[in-house]
Amino acid sequence: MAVTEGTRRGNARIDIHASEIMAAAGARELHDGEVIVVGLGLPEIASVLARCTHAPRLTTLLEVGVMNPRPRDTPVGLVDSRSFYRATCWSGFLDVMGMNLHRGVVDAGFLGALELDQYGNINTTLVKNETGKVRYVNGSAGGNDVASLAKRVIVIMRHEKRKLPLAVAHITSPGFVGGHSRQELNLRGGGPNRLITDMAVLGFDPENHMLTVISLHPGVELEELKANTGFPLHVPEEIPATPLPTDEELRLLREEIDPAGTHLK
Amino acid sequence: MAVTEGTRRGNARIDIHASEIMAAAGARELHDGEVIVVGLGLPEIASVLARCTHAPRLTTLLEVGVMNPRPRDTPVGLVDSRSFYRATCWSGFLDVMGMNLHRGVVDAGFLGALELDQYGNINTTLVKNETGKVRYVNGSAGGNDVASLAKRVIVIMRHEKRKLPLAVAHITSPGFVGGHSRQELNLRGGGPNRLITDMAVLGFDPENHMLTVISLHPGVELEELKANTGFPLHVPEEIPATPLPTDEELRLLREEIDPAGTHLK
Amino acid sequence: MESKVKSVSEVVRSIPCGSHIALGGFAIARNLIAVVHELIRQQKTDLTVSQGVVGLDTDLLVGAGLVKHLVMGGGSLDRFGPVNCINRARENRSFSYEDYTSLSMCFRYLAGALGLSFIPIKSLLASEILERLETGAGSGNVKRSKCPFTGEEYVLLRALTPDVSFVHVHVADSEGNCQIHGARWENEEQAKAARRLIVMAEEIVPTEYIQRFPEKTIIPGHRVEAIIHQPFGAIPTCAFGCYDYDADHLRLYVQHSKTPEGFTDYLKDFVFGSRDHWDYLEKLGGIRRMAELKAERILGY
Amino acid sequence: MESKVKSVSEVVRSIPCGSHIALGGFAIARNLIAVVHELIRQQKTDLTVSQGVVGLDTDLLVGAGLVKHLVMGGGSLDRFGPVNCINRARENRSFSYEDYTSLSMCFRYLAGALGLSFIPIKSLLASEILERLETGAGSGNVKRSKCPFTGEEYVLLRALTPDVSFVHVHVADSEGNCQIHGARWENEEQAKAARRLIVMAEEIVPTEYIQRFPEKTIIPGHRVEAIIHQPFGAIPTCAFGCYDYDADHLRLYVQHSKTPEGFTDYLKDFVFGSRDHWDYLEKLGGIRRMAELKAERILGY
Repeated sequence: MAVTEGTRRGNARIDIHASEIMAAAGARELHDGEVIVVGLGLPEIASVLARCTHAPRLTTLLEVGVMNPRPRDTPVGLVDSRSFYRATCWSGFLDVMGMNLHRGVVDAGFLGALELDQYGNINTTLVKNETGKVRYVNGSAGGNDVASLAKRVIVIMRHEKRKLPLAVAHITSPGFVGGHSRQELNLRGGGPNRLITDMAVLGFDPENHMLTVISLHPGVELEELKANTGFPLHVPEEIPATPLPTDEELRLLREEIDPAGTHLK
Repeated sequence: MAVTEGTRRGNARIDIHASEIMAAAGARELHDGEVIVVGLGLPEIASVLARCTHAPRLTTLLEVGVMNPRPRDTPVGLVDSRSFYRATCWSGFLDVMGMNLHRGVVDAGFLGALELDQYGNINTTLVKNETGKVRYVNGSAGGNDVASLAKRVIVIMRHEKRKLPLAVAHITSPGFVGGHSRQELNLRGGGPNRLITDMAVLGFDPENHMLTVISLHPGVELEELKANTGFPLHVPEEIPATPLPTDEELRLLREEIDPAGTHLK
Repeated sequence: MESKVKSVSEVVRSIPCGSHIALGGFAIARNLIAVVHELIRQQKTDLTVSQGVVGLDTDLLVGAGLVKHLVMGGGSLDRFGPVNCINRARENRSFSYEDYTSLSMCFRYLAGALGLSFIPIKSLLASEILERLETGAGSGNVKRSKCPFTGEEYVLLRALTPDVSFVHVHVADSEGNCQIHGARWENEEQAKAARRLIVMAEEIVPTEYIQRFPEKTIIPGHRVEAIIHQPFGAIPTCAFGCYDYDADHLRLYVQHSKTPEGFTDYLKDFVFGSRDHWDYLEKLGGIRRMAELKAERILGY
Repeated sequence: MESKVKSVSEVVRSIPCGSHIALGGFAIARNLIAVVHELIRQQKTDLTVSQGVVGLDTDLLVGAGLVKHLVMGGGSLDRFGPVNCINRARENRSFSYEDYTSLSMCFRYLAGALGLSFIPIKSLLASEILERLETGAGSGNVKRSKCPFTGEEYVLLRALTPDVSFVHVHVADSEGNCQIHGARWENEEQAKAARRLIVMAEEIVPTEYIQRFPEKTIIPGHRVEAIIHQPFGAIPTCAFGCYDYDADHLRLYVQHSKTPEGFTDYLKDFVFGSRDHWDYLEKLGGIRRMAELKAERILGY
């Protein structure tokens, strides 16, 4: 992952990793008291960072039936026993995905993506190579459910041209399909709201529902961003820089949340 | 409740209560390995007697979410804590009535009735007096669900003309409504199969679905039975006598199952 | 952070007249007595009340004339007697009501809890319960239909989503993570179907207790708006593992509720005549009586 | 009375080729490894397999060529890698499949468990998952429709009722009353949707143990046809509170499953090359390795 320019802090010069900027940016998208469904990796790191800072009453749900886990060791998957530690509730899909997500009480869903297009449609099912040959991957699991039903969706992924094509190879989880509103698509959830990559933070235009740049991470040039995106990006007049993690956020990420650097390389 | 003639057993002459004959008759309707939904009172007594004799693997469900309770003291209702003692499962309506009864795995439902008519329709909702004035009572609770969905229904009630009218004042729980088959009524459950009263054991004609006499309790005359029934009864050529409880059944009922005589007066 | 633990009077003040409230009690068990008494003291009128199988709590509200519409699956006070106030109101048509069954009420709450606006069921067919719903106050909530895959005939039920569900629980932590002991009837579905959820807990426990038995968390804290901490909050009805029902008081209640006059006297003596639930418990015999009713550890009653 | 506790080989002999079997595993947790190995040894062919989120157990069956039709909601072996055999079979169209989502699979099992032939859902709409189901093998199992009360657009799902569900549980008594620790994904709905239910238990406990924690009984005994008592039955996947996953073996499996040849070698070495699950456990390092993987009491792994 790209490493940003070192920045001056007091007298020390510290290197801040893009993944740390992503985690901090993700955390800032979460508000205190919200209910979120998270996957593992950066989404979980971001939610823990939010809980440790401005959102102590954040509720995190894992689709398999775990609420508010406090992992001591880093899990390799949702059903890794490490994800169950000190949870306040163990139940199942029907409770988490049915009686919470489908019930409409989940504020935000935090998803990863294999491909994401200009309308925020997500593909996690298959990839087509140049010759058109199809290779299948994981599929939806809870991804389509979260994308269809959460009040808003936040996607975290690496910023590469092949991962951000004009149109995804397979719409596993719908965004604003064909530029249509969610009402037109008969979907209850609000749809994609943020895309956080290792180069920028992006959002969706309220009118045409297309991906637009919100902020560039320090050290990333606009041309570099465009060159790594498979479709024309809406770019505002002024593009602010994504705020860097604070010293406290960095301390939490490095010393408490992911000391082993499993997700924050 | 009517007390039958004393009967000779060896040298002793013992009075056997009608309620004891009803309990024993009810127990004989249950087969080993069956799953039944029971209400309290005689149905429960009968199911316990069956379990203690020929049906050790009988599964008893209470609609509120209790399986196989072993009450030490007599409960006054389904949610009386006394009904929870030593159960193998505590859950709720959704599990017992949804995932078992509605799923179609309940072999028999044991119901009481305020009124029951010639087609086995049950009323537990209201009574009309001579002047036509309506008085409301308990209503369905799980009664309609059991009558609609159990593979067969066994009713236990006192044999009185006003409780066995030609047509019930309100069809709370359907039997063979209007003499129709259960298929014609779009009902999954097999419908009423036995009526056990303090005078006789009755069944339903497979052709016209009307109540027919199966056996008369010892000491009960056919004329007496007819006089206490609000509609013409189908009567076979030969009416056997309802078998009396065995000595062992009586011992269980009197010494172990209901020593206080709460239900077996 | 504002605490979710609130007094019953504070919580009831937040309930607008005309609300649809669902009660988690069943016949003579885990009734919302402290809540219902306060609703009566504060005279919250024109309520729609729903309950799987009605008990003392709903009978009190109906007797007090606060209920405009009742949605229920039947009910009684078991061996102690019928729900006289409710039955009388039905006879006098002094309110409107929808009469269902245990499972159809549970399915209506389940649909609400799952965010489904409808759900099919195979109960009710060929009964006068369904006919009365179709021709009465329930006409907009039931519809006969066929399965698109099998052609089988069903009744479709409209989801039931109360404005506020009140549920009695055994323990809750300060965030509202709740655990219930013993049978739970439709408590979970009713709680999760509601727009607002308020629980009445016998005991407040540290979150660490909840984390020790997370599989027992029937209601997660993020769904709970407020927690009323009221020991013996369901008296004279029973709470498995906490206390037995007060048979003497239930008999006294049924005796009074046989006539409107008797019921009025009961309200005067035990509800309006009590400052709060503690005062009411004193009238029932106070700590000495509660000690008698306290559950034995193994039996749970 | 005949005992319900049976050997895995005896149970698997009772499964006809062509059956629809549902597996209770999820990715790398509580997979039905002992059962799947025996299905492969006994070469039970033409199976329809359904699983909420597929894992190693289904990947083994597909790799062994026993699966004619797969119904799933996605899946992988988490960080250890993809389900290579399943993905390869989809690429080669060597079987037919229906691709759903976690919740739509759960709802299909829920409908089956409740005895409903259909259930509505708000997922799937506007996705190519739905389009592929409508135009492919799932065409008879999904249907767009509107709510008769609100007019809202839904997808109706046909109930999923497996011929046999196999579910891994932590403890069971000799009657089949089962308790599961930790998250349960769709275990309960899948178990109760099935026509036949067979559980694989880590431990057999006396009924008195079940009666001590009856609120933890997720599967009641009367639904269970047979109990396979197999400690470490899910190895190399994990069972919360019992043992951790065998990371080394999972890596070895993913390495082998990358090619059909490698997978064939794996089957030869670990499945056909093992008399039974005990023999297989010896190949993984026997009691010493199992002692290393045994869960620590507080952490559960």
